[in-house]
Amino acid sequence: MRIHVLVHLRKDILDIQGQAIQEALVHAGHSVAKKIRVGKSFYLDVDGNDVDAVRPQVEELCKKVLSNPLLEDYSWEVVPA
Amino acid sequence: MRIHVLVHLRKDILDIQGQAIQEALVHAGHSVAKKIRVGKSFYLDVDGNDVDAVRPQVEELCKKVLSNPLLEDYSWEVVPA
Amino acid sequence: MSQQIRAAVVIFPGSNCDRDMIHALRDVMNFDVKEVWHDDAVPADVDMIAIPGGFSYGDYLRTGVLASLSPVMKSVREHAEKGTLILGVCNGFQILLEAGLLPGALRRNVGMRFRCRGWHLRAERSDSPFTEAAMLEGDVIHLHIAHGYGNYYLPSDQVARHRSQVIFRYCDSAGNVSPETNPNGSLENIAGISNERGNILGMMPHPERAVEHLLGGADGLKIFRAMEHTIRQRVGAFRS
Amino acid sequence: MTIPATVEITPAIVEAHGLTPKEYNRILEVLGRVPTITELGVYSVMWSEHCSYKHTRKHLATLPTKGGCVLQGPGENAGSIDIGEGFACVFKIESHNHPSAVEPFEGAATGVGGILRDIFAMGARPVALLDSLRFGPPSDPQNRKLIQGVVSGISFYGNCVGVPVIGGEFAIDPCYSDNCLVNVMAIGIAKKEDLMTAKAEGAGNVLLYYGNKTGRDGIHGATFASVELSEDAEEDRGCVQVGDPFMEKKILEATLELIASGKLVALQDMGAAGLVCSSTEMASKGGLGLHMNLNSVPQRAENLTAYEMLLSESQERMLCVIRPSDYETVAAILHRWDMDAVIVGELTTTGRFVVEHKGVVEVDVPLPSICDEVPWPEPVEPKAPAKNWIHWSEVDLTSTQLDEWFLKMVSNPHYASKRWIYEQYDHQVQTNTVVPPGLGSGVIRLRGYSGLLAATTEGNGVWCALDPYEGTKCVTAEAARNLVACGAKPMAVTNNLNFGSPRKPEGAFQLYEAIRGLGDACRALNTPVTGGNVSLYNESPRMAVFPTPVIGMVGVVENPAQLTRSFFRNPGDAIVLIGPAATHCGGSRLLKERAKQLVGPPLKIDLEREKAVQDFMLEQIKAGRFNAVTDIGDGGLLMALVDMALSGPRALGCHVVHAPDEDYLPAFLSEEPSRFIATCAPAYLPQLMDNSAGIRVVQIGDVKEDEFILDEFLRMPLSRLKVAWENAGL
Ligand SMILES: Nc1ncnc2c1ncn2[C@@H]1O[C@H](COP(=O)(O)OP(=O)(O)O)[C@@H](O)[C@H]1O
Ligand SMILES: [Mg+2]
Repeated sequence: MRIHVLVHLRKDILDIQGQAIQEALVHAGHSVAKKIRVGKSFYLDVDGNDVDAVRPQVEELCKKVLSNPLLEDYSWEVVPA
Repeated sequence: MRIHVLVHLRKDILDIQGQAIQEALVHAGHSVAKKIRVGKSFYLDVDGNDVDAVRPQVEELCKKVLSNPLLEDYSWEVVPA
Repeated sequence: MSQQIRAAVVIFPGSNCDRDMIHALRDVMNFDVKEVWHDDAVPADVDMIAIPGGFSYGDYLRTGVLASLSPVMKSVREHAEKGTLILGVCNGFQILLEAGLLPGALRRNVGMRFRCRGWHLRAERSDSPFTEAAMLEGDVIHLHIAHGYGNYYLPSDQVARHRSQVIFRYCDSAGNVSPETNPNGSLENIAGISNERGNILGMMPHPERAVEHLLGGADGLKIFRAMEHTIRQRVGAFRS
Repeated sequence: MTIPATVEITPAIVEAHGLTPKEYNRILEVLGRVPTITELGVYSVMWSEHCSYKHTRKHLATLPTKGGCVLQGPGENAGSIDIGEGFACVFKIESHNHPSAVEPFEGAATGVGGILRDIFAMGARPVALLDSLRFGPPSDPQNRKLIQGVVSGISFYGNCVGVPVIGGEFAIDPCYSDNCLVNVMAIGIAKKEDLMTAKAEGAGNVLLYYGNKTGRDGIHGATFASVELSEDAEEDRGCVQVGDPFMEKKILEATLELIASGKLVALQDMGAAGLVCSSTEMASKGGLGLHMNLNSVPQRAENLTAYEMLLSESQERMLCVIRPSDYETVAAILHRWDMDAVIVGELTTTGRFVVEHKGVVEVDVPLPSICDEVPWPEPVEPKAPAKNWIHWSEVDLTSTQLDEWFLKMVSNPHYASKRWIYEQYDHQVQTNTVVPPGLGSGVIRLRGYSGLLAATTEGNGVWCALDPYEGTKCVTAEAARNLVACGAKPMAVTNNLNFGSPRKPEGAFQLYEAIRGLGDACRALNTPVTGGNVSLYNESPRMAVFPTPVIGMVGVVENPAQLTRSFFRNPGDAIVLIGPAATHCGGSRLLKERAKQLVGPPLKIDLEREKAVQDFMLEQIKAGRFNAVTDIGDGGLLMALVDMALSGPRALGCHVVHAPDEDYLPAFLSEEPSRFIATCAPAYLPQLMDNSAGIRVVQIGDVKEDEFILDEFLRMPLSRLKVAWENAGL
């Protein structure tokens, strides 16, 4: 089973990196994006096909390792392998 | 309109970072993920609602800036704002 | 007295080896150095351009990519076409790759860690503008590396095409190139590579940090001297 | 965490702010009314240990802080000394112990950011960093994680800003398992006339904010830094700040440009307790009042309250005082660096600290009451801890295979090569590094200066746990010996006092005895204290750290030709021991490792003799007598020899016997002070041994090609030793 995790900065926190990228892009003539938010994407390969069985562990992983709850929100879903 | 871009290392390239995270996790007793691939996630806010109108610019942005074609693949889709 | 070599050092927000490069070129090599800000243009009349190391734009997005898009790069490209000598060191190398002026890409070091350490390099060409009259093929020099993203990569189908452009490889003090003498996982121990025409060199090790014996070695001077030699020859060629 | 604008002040809220009933009553007295929540927040951070030094201020006042070279003693962002030829050396050490324990990467990274800002707030360009690190044993995965996180945090931040790490320490002891110590020292160089002050002047002048925007990160960091870590430190993540070294680098360059423009009246970084602390401290130093308006504070999070803006510890922010007429000039420089430049307040003559936000007066209190009038805590009667050691002769070594034990110790990360740490630090950037980390004191050259600058940090919890007074003196002397060993004259001291709770009698004893020892040592060695930092409450319900004062010291090598290296250089050189004969093995960490408890008796130092030995060494080094010098400290002669053998570009062995007037074990293990070991050409031996200063110099062996031989008990190929020493990284 493959799980896709997205980790992004919490909405109320300025995304310094996203902002810097956006400004640099406008400067360079790529003006299509008015705002950019940058985050991380993880694909996890997990044994079995039972989401409920791994849910607690995936939650724990997201909370403790893949994201920093002080700063970031995460979301995950099962995707086709 | 909000566009979500995912950038990941090409399949034939060893994901050093993903591997390192995975090993560290196993070490720390989080054994749920058998394999991890790490990539980047971008949310772009774009004017208007016409995907086809911005497609060329978004493609260009993905190809030239957000990813390095030597190393990475990208994909994008429109998502609810 | 021969004329001073005119050099431009390009500075981005986040560059942090700019002052070192300027020191090496101005105070040690006695070049006439212009500092060029990222939103400016490199003057048309310089003989060489150095793009120093550091963390341009905080290394955001990908190292070197945002700098490669900044306004100054237009003039760098024009110089590249004209044949001006361009040296990119560390982050400067990354910028030149992202700008498409050199082949390949740099990835995170195998081992995932930043490494700062003295390393031996073997010169692979004696006829490059960056080695000529200063190094023979097979000569070993000693410089420092200091990077987290120095793992050089080329897709396998491009390796043969660019192999002759390799200028430096990581090696041991005797010049042996092997996996044991590879500090970061670089393909074929590549530490520095030029473009096809040969007027651009990108390298991870820092020649500007090895210009005084007090600080433990002066092998970096060989590269700057080779550049000076090349430039003076060219000027001579024009005049004659 | 968000703090609403209006909150009813209950005893529970007061307690949550870490204020004692006595302190709260004092607030009621000063104001004549119940404080607003914002005022309560202001008092709580300003009266926290971190900002008010309420448990140490009187004791720190006894330290020698003036003297020959001192330009700026304690009281500014950092101290500074005159090193001649028009240059000032600005330096200070800071701890980020608690934040690093909670979030090692960000905690250590922001620690580097904070101390660098202290340096450039003084008008100096940072030229070097040193990191002094202490952790529990890496055999515990939790400690490993801390160690790796802290090292990569320092690496991330320091490398990006581009300041070389030229030295530091790495020590392991179980007492640091719950409270790691992360102390970072920074050094900057300025032309004397460019030095800045944090003293505000001129009512009507304005406060200008620049750098990063303000968010909710780190609210109450200062209060949080002053309480014992709870069991569930992980839940405290909400207090941790995040660092942006790219912004720091821009602020650094912009600040130096601002200073060069001559438009700054005063300058201060926003560190602990953020905006409130930096603004009121500047006003207080100038004896002025302050009227602030928070409407224009640049925000990175929405709807910040006054409370949050005043207390936020968002990183990479600066505050300066300028004349209103200079605003355009100053803002133009900042805008060129893509930075906000907003006026957030004005200096007044009212003596009050008034804060307005969205038309509401959130704070209106007498300014001196928050800066200087913290009520002194109830005194705690200091009490010496009960004897906590066994005599070294009781440690049983008979059952030990000595060479096995020795190899095990050599590959213990505490003693082994630290290359795996400093290789992650860019120790070369700026192209000034003459002696990189790993070879004794770090040494840099300064362009336009004829000498070299040397720096070191030194701490030893074991010595200080045995006797905080004598231990601190020994540590201070050892720091000076580090400098002398490379040929540098010790000049001045900064210090970081890492202690447990001063509210416990034993804790109070340790703290005050250590400060007394520091003062006595600095007077004797003629190295005044120009500043430092205090980190208390480094304890958990399980344990307290050893009392661990960390000494940062800077010195000058007058002539680069006199720089002396710390590693064996020529086979055939004689190895000499300089200084008094060793008499015991008390304080040995090696024996403690074996006995699993402290080993005494406590070290004692004769400071006059120490100074005499150091002066002798400097003279001999100047005369070019030695090819290599190092001092004997933690690990005794044994580990000093290992370092000398292996740390150089080419490993060399030795054949060493115990000095005839010393017993076998003390000869190799003693950590008694005032001792050096050096190598020289055999021809110099007669002059050295028969010196007029009456210093004991004994030949104990020679440098060999590739064997490591200690008396009867150890003989091994150098390569075996080298493998053990080099491959212990984490
Ligand atoms: N252990 C110490 N010895 C001497 N001076 C100290 C010590 N600890 C702190 N100080 C001095 O007290 C002053 C206040 O320190 P601190 O609050 O840490 O300043 P900052 O907030 O700028 O870091 C500084 O000048 C510092 O040098
Ligand atoms: Mg300060």
